[in-house]
Amino acid sequence: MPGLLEIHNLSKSFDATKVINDFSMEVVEGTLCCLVGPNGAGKTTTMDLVTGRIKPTSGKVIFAGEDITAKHEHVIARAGIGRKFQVPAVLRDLTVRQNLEVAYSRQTNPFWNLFKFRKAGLKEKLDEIATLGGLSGRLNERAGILSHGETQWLEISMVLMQEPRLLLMDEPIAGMTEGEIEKTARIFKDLRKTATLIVVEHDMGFVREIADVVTVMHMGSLLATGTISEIEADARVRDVYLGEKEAA
Amino acid sequence: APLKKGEPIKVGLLFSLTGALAVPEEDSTLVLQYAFDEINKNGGVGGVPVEPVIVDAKSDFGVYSEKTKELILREKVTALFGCYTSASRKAILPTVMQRNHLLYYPTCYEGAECTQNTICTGPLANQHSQDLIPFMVEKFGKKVFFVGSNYVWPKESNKNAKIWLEKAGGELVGEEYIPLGSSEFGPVLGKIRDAKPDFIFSTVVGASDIAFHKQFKQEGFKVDSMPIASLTTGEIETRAMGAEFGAGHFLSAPYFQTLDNPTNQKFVENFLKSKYGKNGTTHYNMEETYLTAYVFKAGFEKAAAAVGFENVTPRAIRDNSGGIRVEDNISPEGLVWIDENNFNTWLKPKIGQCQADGTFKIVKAAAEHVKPDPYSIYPDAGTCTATGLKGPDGKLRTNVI
Amino acid sequence: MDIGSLLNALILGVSIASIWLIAALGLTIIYGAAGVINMAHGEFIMLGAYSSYMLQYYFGLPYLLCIPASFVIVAAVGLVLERGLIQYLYNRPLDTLLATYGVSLVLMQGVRLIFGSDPKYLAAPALFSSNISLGFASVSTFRVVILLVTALCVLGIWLLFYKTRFGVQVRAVMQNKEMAASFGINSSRIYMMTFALGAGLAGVAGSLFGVLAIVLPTMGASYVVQAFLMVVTGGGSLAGTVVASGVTGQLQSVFAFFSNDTFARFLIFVLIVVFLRFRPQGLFAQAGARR
Amino acid sequence: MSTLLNFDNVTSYYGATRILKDFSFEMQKGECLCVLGRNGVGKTTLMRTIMGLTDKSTGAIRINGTELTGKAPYQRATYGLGYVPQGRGILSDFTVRENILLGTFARADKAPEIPELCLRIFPYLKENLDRRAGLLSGGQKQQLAIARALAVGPQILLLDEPTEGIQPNIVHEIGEILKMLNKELGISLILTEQHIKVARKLGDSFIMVDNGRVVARGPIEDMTDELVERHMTI
Amino acid sequence: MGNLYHNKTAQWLVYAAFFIGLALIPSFVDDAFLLNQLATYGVYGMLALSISLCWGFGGILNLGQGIAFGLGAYGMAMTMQMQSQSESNPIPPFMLNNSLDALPWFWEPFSNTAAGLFLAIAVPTLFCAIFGGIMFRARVSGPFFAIMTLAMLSAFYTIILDRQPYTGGVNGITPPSALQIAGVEIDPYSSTAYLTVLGILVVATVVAKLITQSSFGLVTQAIRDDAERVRFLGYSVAGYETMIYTVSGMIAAFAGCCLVMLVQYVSPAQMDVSFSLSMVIWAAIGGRLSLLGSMCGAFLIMGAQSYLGDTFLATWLLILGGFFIIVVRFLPNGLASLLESALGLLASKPKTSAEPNGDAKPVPAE
Ligand SMILES: Nc1ncnc2c1ncn2[C@@H]1O[C@H](COP(=O)(O)OP(=O)(O)OP(=O)(O)O)[C@@H](O)[C@H]1O
Ligand SMILES: Nc1ncnc2c1ncn2[C@@H]1O[C@H](COP(=O)(O)OP(=O)(O)OP(=O)(O)O)[C@@H](O)[C@H]1O
Ligand SMILES: [Mg+2]
Ligand SMILES: [Mg+2]
Repeated sequence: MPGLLEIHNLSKSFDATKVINDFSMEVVEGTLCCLVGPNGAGKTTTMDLVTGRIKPTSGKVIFAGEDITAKHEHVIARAGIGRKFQVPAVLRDLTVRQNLEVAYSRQTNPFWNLFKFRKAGLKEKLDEIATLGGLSGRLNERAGILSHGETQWLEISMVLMQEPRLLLMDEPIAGMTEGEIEKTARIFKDLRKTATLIVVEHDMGFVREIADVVTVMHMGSLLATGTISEIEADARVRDVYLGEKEAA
Repeated sequence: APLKKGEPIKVGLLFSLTGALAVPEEDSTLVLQYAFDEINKNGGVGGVPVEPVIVDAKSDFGVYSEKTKELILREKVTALFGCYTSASRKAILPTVMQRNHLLYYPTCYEGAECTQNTICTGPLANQHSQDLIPFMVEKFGKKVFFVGSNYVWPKESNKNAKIWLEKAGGELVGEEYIPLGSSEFGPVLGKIRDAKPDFIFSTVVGASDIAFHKQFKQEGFKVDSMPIASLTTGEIETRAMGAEFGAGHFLSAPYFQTLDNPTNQKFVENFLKSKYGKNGTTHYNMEETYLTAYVFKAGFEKAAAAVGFENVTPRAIRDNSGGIRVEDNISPEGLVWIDENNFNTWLKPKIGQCQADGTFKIVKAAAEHVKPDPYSIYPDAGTCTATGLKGPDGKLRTNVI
Repeated sequence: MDIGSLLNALILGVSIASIWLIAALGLTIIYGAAGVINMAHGEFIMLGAYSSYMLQYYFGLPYLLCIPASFVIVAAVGLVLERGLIQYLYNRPLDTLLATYGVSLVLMQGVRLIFGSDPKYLAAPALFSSNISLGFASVSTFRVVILLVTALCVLGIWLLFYKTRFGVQVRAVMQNKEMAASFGINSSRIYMMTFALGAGLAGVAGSLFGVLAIVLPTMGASYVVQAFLMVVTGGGSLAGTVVASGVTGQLQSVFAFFSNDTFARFLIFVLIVVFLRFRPQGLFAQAGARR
Repeated sequence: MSTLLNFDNVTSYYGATRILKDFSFEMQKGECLCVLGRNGVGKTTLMRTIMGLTDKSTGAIRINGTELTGKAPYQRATYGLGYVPQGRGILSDFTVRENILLGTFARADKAPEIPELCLRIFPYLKENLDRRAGLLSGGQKQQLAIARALAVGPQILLLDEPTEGIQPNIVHEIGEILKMLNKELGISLILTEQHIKVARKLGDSFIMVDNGRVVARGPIEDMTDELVERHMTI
Repeated sequence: MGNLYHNKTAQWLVYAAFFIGLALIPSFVDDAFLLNQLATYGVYGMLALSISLCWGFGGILNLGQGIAFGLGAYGMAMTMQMQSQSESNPIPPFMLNNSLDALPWFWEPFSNTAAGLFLAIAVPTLFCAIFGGIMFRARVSGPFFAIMTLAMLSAFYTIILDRQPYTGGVNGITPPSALQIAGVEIDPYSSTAYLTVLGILVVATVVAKLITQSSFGLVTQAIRDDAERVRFLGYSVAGYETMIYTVSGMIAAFAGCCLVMLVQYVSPAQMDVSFSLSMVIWAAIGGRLSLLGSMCGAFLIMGAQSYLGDTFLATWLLILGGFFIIVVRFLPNGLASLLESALGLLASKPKTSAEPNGDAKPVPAE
């Protein structure tokens, strides 16, 4: 069975520096794949490439059997890829509710949306997600005033509102308390039933908890891939990334 | 509204007191106030004083249009005096015509218009350069370069000038138009340098004109060997550019401050002394505006005599204004009269040369009055008569603008 | 149409460029560093011309001294304006556009009330109304003066912004006021100085334009749009403005040489649109921040 | 040991909203203070209040006895405050070098040089001094933010979740470095951390914040699991 | 609960009351000048509305609204001019004077009134769709788009000025008589003209208001906030931007037509940079985030210009300038925000202050 997302020999250079170097990976539908690697390894850049934010120098990205390499961001998003950014990106001047409403993007055509005043199924979905993200009490707040952790939750909720087939989560738990981390882990594990996830995280405890597969990047290339225990046992990964203490 | 004996006659003064057009138009307002004061002191018009309603058109064509309506419909003025640029005139004419009202338009313009609601006291394109071109050709040589601002009046003026040029045996070596308000004359002066004309014929207006004369000298052109013969560079312009930049150049106009006749001396002296003389000079545009007040007075009185004071309407004034004369003892430029057909003015253009102190020395004055002809270069269009434009096919068209 | 005249056109292009550049220079600093869209820039230029006129007419100051003096006067006006109004608007960039538009009306009408609406005369040394002939090329002395003053100003600003601690502070403040403040930079002082500097440069431009063209309360309006085009096309950086003015000035001169001034303008406007189509961030803009 | 920082009944506002309420605590020289609490309780606001970045604050904040209230942020910075904000606050158009140099503006001696320490700790930065900082990866930016704060030559480092987004082995290293700065160089630390483990390891004392108020404080040993349970789980 | 100002029903009621009030004016006022003047204000209101939609709502600052407005106005002027030409006299006089002896091809369709009116709206709308489409696709935004519209406007201005034989140059086009539709003349001073303009204004407002309340409106707001982010939610940002820019341009084109109907005159001044700037100013003063507020801004400023102007002759610009400064300094969202905060005070104890445009943000993401 081919993967939902396949990355083939992807490379990306900025000026002279090669940031992604012949990187390939494959994510099977319904799994949760953790993408880890040292700072600057190219994880975020890989996400940029998958979501069309930047175009690769060479290589291909295939999603659900379709080549999406040269597509625009919104086309890729419509195809079913949702993304949470590393630096939380929410619509700061809109209220939390509006943020979620916009994210509920069933109809994206500007012309048809002119005549749409109420979105079917929005209310239930919004209530559900807001409760999940702990935002119910703040729905009418302007998103710009949320604290860092709350912003993280809002962005995760937005991705959930999108109901994408593939979720890319760039450091979703940065700045969360331990309790919240557990909750996030639960949510992610639940999501696996209906969607596929790629999660970038440095918190190995979290990775250990959720990952089906772990892929390690280093200097733009694939360093290792396997289950969490295989990875933690890998000397190279310990060397460049985990350090002795973490692995111990 | 019918006029009442004993109540002042309201007239509208529609000029810009602010904005880019304020420079010439503020003077127009001032001189008209002066003129009406003078008229009122001497018994008014038809025995009653004139009350000017002054509005500020703010150099905005939208405001010109709006204020015209306000003056006509709300203030119920008997006549309008206004506008300096053709564009503003065109902006208000639909209203003036629609209400069958009367506009006194007091400055030089391109003609090619035949409405039944205007009276103009400035020179038409055909009057202006008639003497200037032959004079320059004779004095400096055959080759001439035309420079103008990029709009209707300079282009029309130049069409006329070309006719005179051909008659005088001159040769056109270049023709350039500068965007309105532009102050960059480098490229044009470069072309002039290449074309090596004997003199330049300029219809550049406003701030651009001042920049033109300044840069002319700064770029090393010499006034003795290549003077500028202009239709616009008068007393205010030379003062603003500094006499050193104006000195030696030529201007054709019906009026100069230095005109040597008793009426003018009195006019200049009294005006500058009055509270309206704050800008310190008189010039052709001002004097042409001054004349409108007297043309109005004469026209009104003639109309009053014809239909009775109470029944004087703008229409009646206009119908009675053909042939009105402003005599030597009133007109600072000397006798002028209104053409009976096209309601422009018969006048004598004069040529002045700017002196080191910024005043003009009259070097030539037309011997005869020159007939105004708004369609001089479009004979096919027909002739303008009091009732409309009579085409070659004999058909009469009214309100041709 | 020989080589000589084409060469002349090229030289003239440099001159036109320097005129546009000096007009845009103050704006670049104010927009680039403080993010303020200063619609009153044209009126600052006008104030520069009037300051020179006033100093010359009432105090008999020689023209060459009027140039720096205008810098000081207009900078002072800019300072007052910044303290009194602009400092409250820094986090509302588009509002500065409106507020400064109001300021421009006030300045224009204020000057008109004081000095009248008739044009004023600004005298320059006789030397400046001559030209320099270099074989077949010819250029006016005054244009050379403008070029030199412009070059001097650009150099000065470049040194100030890229070679001094002050420059680092300005650039830090312009990127993130809060962070700059957290590291000991008095951002409000920096804004104030920058604004004053920008205004002062407009003053210099004004005293030059007063001699080249005309001194009128409305004179500023004709420069401000052009200046804006230069600054934005340049992407808000000093180098960008220099190149944008340089290229457009040259194009204006060359187009005008081959056709006429009006058409040259039209072409330039169209070219700017086309250019921005392909470089939507202007010249020398850096790639946007990452997420 | 003497009192370095003192909060006396501080209330801090965004617009008209009170975020910190009647905040009081004291911090000794050389101490490492951990600020703990759930999301949105006001930890970041506390840091910003110290720097003077909130809209308004009442009450008294003192450093070495000097009153800070009423002073602008740029003046406060010169009291030896090195700030690592949440979200990092890197100037993206500056190079790495310029970003670090930015820190030196708040130095007491104003020396415009990059302290050797900053680069020693973060070799990546040393190798990439002339890169545009906006292009760095998230973790690299975090490192840069810490280096910049060190360039101030601070008495107190304000660290708002400093290890967020940093790879595990460097997290570990940063922990060591902070310890070193604290114990060897005598730099006091105020640290917000979500990881109780890290807090326990590094901290000398803690304050627990809930809904803008201090709900518990004391030496780190007093931080019971019960406290953590009550104020930090959801 | 909450602020009445944000209550949709209340908003619609206020709009309805406002327009009904305006519609009743002709039954009380019998002053040809006033009706004509008010109708002209209606045109300005339409322009402010279009700016409010595009800038206030869509976040696209358009300094070149004069393009759509001017093209519409020229279209109308050409139509009206051709109405006064006849078989025997097929060419407008200004063309004759410019030595044209045949009607230029692009004037031909305007001989037919219906076609002319259609083109007067269609051409500017199409222009906006194409220009906007190209530019937004290239991701030109913010001040860059503003400057682009400005440059485009200047280009149009220059070329119209220069192509005198076809456009009348600086003098513009002056149709000598009023517009006739199906043989009926619409006297610009009549209540018919007034009501026509008002009718168009009402339709434009309702359409604009509906747009802002639709899903489209929400997405547009999101784009104004952070276009980059919205792309990743699957929306084609360029599509939305082009759409709102085009609708706004279409409203401006209608305004252009109405103006010429009222004043029988068009000139490049309609495409002057300063006029397009004024439109922005009206919207800003009135409150660009509020459609009604923007319209009122236009009424207010143009009214002040007409009625304060001559009382204060020399100082009116000072007053106007000072007024802008004060409004911008103290009322960031224009006069409408005055009402908003007044109603906000009335509303039951606001929990958090609705600080507009919140000045203090938490640590900004770099
Ligand atoms: N636009 C760009 N121009 C130049 N270099 C870039 C650009 N974008 C990213 N880089 C470089 O590419 C490398 C990979 O960056 P990336 O953000 O993908 O790392 P990451 O794996 O997400 O790291 P982290 O865990 O710290 O977030 C970094 O060294 C970064 O500096
Ligand atoms: N500019 C602002 N205006 C109004 N309220 C604000 C503003 N900034 C933050 N807040 C509010 O203040 C509260 C505290 O925020 P703060 O950022 O200090 O939380 P925090 O404890 O740092 O949380 P986290 O762990 O998520 O970073 C939050 O409820 C937040 O919504
Ligand atoms: Mg990353
Ligand atoms: Mg925080």
